Amino acid sequence: MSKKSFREAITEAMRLEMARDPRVIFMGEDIVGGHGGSANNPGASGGIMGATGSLFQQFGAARVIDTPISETAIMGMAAGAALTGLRPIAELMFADFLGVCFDQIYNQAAKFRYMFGGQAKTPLVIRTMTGAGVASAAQHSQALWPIFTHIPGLKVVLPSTPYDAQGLLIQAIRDDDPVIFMEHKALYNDLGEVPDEAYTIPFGEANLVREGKDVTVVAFGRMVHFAAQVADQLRGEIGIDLIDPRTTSPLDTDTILDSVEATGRLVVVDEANPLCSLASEVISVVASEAFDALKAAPRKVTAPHTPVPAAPILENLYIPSPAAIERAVRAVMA
Amino acid sequence: MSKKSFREAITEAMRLEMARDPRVIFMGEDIVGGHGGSANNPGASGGIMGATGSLFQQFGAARVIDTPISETAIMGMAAGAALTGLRPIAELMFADFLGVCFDQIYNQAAKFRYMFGGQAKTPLVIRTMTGAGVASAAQHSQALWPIFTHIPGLKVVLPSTPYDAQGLLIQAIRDDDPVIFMEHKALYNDLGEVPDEAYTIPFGEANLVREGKDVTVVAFGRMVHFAAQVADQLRGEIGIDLIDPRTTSPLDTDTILDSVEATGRLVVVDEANPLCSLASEVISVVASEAFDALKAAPRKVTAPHTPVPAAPILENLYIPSPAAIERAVRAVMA
Amino acid sequence: MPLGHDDLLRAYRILKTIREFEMRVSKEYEAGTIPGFTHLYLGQEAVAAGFCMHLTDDDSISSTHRGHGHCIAKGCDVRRMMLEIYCKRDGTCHGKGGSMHIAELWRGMLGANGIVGAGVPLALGAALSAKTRGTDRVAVAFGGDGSTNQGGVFESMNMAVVLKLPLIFAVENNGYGEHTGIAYHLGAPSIASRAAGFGMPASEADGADFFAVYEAAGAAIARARAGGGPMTVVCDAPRWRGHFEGDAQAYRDPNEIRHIREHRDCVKRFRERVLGDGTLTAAELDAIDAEVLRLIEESVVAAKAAPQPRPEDLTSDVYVSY
Amino acid sequence: MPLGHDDLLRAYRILKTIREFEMRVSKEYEAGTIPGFTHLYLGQEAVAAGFCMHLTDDDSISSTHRGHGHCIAKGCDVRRMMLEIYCKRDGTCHGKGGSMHIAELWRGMLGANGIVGAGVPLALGAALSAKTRGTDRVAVAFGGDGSTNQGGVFESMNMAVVLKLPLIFAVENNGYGEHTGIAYHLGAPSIASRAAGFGMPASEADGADFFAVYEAAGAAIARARAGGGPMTVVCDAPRWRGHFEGDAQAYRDPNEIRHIREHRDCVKRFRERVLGDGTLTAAELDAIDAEVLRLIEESVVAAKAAPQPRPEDLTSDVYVSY
Ligand SMILES: Cc1ncc(C[n+]2csc(CCOP(=O)(O)OP(=O)(O)O)c2C)c(N)n1
Ligand SMILES: Cc1ncc(C[n+]2csc(CCOP(=O)(O)OP(=O)(O)O)c2C)c(N)n1
Ligand SMILES: [Mg+2]
Ligand SMILES: [Mg+2]
Repeated sequence: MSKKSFREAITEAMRLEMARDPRVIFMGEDIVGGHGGSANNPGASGGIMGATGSLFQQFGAARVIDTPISETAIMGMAAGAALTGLRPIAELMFADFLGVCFDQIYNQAAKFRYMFGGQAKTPLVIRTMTGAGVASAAQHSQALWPIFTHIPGLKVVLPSTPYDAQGLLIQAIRDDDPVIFMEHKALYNDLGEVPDEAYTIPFGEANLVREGKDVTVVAFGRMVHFAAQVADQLRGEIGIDLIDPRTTSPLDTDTILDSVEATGRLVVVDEANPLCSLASEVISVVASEAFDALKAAPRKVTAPHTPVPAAPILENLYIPSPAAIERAVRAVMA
Repeated sequence: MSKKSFREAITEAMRLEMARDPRVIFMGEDIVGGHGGSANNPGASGGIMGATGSLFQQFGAARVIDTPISETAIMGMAAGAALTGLRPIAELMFADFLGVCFDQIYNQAAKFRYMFGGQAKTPLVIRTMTGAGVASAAQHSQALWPIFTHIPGLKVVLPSTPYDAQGLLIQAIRDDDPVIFMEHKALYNDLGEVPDEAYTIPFGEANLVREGKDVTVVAFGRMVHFAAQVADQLRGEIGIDLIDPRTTSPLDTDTILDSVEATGRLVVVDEANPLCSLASEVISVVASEAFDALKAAPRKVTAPHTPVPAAPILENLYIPSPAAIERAVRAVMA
Repeated sequence: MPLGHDDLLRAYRILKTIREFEMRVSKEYEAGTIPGFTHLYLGQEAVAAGFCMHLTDDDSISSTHRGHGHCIAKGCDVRRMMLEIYCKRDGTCHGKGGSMHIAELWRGMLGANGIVGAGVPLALGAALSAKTRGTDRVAVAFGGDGSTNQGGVFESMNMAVVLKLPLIFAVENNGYGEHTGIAYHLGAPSIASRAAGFGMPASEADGADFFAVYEAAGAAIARARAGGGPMTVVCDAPRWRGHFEGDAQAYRDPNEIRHIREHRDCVKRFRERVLGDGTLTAAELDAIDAEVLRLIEESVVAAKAAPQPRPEDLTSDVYVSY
Repeated sequence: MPLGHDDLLRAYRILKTIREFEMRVSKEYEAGTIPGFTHLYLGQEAVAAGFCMHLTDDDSISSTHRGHGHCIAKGCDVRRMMLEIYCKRDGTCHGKGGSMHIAELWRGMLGANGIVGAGVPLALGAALSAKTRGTDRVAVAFGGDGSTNQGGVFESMNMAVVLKLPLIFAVENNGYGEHTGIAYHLGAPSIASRAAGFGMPASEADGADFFAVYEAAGAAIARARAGGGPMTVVCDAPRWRGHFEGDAQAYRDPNEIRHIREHRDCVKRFRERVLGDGTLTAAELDAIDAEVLRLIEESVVAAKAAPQPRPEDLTSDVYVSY
């Protein structure tokens, strides 16, 4: 065990798996940096988040591959490499950039296995930075996990802690299906205890972050921390059963349903936009499958149906706040 | 009034608006056809669905523009033309191809107005073919409207009849926001009475297709017909209030909620994949806002969480069937 | 890479198999026995054959919506292909892919593809695999003239040059992207010169002449195997049929089609040449013809009679595990 | 397009305004008064100025993440730009866009853009507008060396040639895409030769020399206005700062930066030339300097003191109607 940041946990997961399995390669824009620059020292930069330069030093240019700004070629190259026996990790610098390469993800990688009648394994991990909170405006702050979750053939991971990040990423790299691994940029500096050796956290198994008997709160990614804050504040007054699904596809509906069977009340917290979102999905599942248990109308707390504004003052209103979560919890208790 | 096919209604909407407003232009791959071919007769082909060659004859090459197979350039060109005073209609031959041009749609066109602080109008219509049912397999059969619906800044239209298609398309062309107009390929040959002159159907106003007091059924696009069939079959036994929202963004939740207030029961039918879908969205809205009215667990009838299979025998199982709808209706009545 | 006797027999068998396969699919499609829509490779046989004769199962190809010929040339099981085109349970993809998604991965056939240009980045990935593992394998990305206007194809060209990958861009210029001629859709003087602008060599070959393709492909592939990096080979190939079966082709002069069928028939030209220079005999070729026809006939009969996919196949093979 | 006295004054004012604007943003950013992240145009001023001097409000430009210079050169309101960079209510975009999304549509400034290469297809659309309406307007798409590897940019090049649109691809080659040098990311011998491969003329200019850019841009724009179609102009432009503010630039030799600052300072060179040939006087230039500095100072003071957006602004202007 040692204290690691979310960022370090991610690098460590890659390092462990690259050391273990020579088929694991890593590619993306500026994940090395410094190629072709006047200082002529590849690795000097180590990625826009400074997380990956050391991998290049350790594993070399054949396995840590800098690319031009060509996301379609990157994602297709990673998918094609996965089809032919490698286990690539491809970085999409910001999830917002999915628009320039989505075809290779959802029409290609996600569908190979089905279209080809079970012949294909596509052990591909797409790591991507996501979320609002650092005043990066409409094109560098989006959540977008509902879009990936909608697509059959993809698995979608949303870690909320360094511990989960490392375990889920190792799982993702060992997984034989294409995985979208979404890293919330506001979490990179979070610290936590993380084992030094490799371990995995299975997909589709939620983490019960707090136990309580009054209200089930399902929260995704960064929102887990906001919800935990509310749970701690309200302790004694209202007992919150706080569930972090950790993966949105597969989604651990069993844990959510069991909890609602016990509490009868549900609040879902999601930083994504509201329409056709995970928040809607969870409420829909619960309304359909735990209808009789529900004692009050479920509520969702999400971003509004707007792009992400640049101004921090607006962005703070955009992101679901602990206060808004508390209001929703009190509303379902009323 | 005259009998027109769905296909003709769409062409007619474009013709009427292009004749009325010189700013309306139309662009896409092979919407004219025949340019540069050995017969040297542009317009000979008139689009892959044979719907638009006559527009070229009428309005000429300056306003009906064939393009190379370059969807990013097409969508960006249309968005840029919309920003600079034209009112383009851009054809994305199959909705499945959104993956090669999504950025121009959701990061650009959809966000201009907000990012630019209200300066922009982007009167852009993207017409696109959607849906399963003609054995076109995984990359030519997708629904994908949940993805567009998720994106703030886009409007999304799903017409189910020739009458609606013409009225909604004219509305879309006159609308000052970017509109995704999704044409279900299995509906193109449907016939219906359609006025000869221009008329509009406002967005966000659902059509009450059948009236009934027992169960609210919300169905999208082609599924409206399957649900209507079930409503007619069950008439006398179970009264179905059948709602066709016609647009998924904006979504007419008022009509849906009013209906559920009366019936207390809800079935949502959507050809799209189930996770983070319109079906989930509607159930979520109803569970949150008409909770007290609900007498039974709402149900959704959707495609499974799989790509679209090629084999017709599997595709028929993939698409929600009238039988499946009937089962869901009976289940919520039980 | 001089072609020995067996090579010539094999080449002819490929050409002929594609030709007869597609003729029969065309006929069956018209008769309404095949579901969905389909794009035939008729007329372009020499391109797939000329490239794939240089490849082994360890090399990879990516293909297009017009993929039957690439599959056959790469050695895919013809009976299972026909089953797949009929969307039957024992087809290459168990009926879930159909005409546009036939793949045989263990043979390095990475799939036909319904998205124009999308196969190219996948072949780039196969080339990366080859290089990363230190092998001399190569990848060939087949694509049409129209596909060369897709952004992902351009990106792949630059990427392949930057990473010096063993990838050959095999462009099949049949003069049309759907119903639009290349004179309209291509802004550059030629596909080859545009590709060369990316910093790789680009050659051109007569796509109706197996021997010309074979030679051009061989040079590019040998170069890639030797670590020389990517290259583009553009083959002029006649498209005998419409874009898809059922296309009325009002955009084409009937004389154009007549002309290419008469003067640019790659099967006929192959036959004439090997008979003319005496490298193969009529008996040898006729024997192959007979075998091929029997194979196709049997494939169609079997495909028609074969069992459908089972209901449970609908939800299988979405994930390895979920 | 010979530059008259007033033109020269205007050009200098643009160069100097960009320079001082960016120097100040850099300083304020370091002081922590500006939210988000920001990419400065320092060193590249001559490119924006050299192009935009040929444009009117009726012409359009699209821009990039490094957009401040393009905005200023196109005539955007500098005070409102600064307000926007501070994300304030009265900013160009009411604080909802920030540094990376400044636009002034009525002036033909179609927006900075956070997606690399994405502005180019938008400029293509502006060029289509210009042509469809039968005007002699043009569009200029600014983009970096790294952006030229994006698929959408290549697609736009072919599309512009096919449709013969009045579009100029103005490439700002500052030698880096983020932390990666062009020697690595570009497979082709040069950006210009690759663009020429698309079937349009491509020229090159010293992007640190306003006069060189002005001339090259003028030729391309005049050609486009006359109906000659698209063209690419590649300008070698030095990037004085890191990719974004706060970038440690370990990938750059400090000598490189020192060298370009000393020898490729476009403002200094402009000054030297116009003073050298006597077309402007030091007094004239100094007067502009003083005005510019005052404008920037006032802009920053005002921006810091200006009101924030209101809560209700969060949900406004998503749609025209909904
Ligand atoms: C991204 C994308 N755009 C459009 C289409 C529709 N489409 C299918 S084939 C085709 C023409 C392709 O032309 P070409 O690459 O020359 O291949 P050919 O059909 O001539 O073999 C088009 C436009 C598609 N499948 N994918
Ligand atoms: C599609 C996309 N990919 C990656 C990025 C991240 N990114 C922002 S700027 C940049 C470098 C751009 O280089 P260049 O075009 O040369 O412009 P410069 O920064 O040098 O002005 C990158 C990779 C992005 N914003 N969009
Ligand atoms: Mg073609
Ligand atoms: Mg650059």
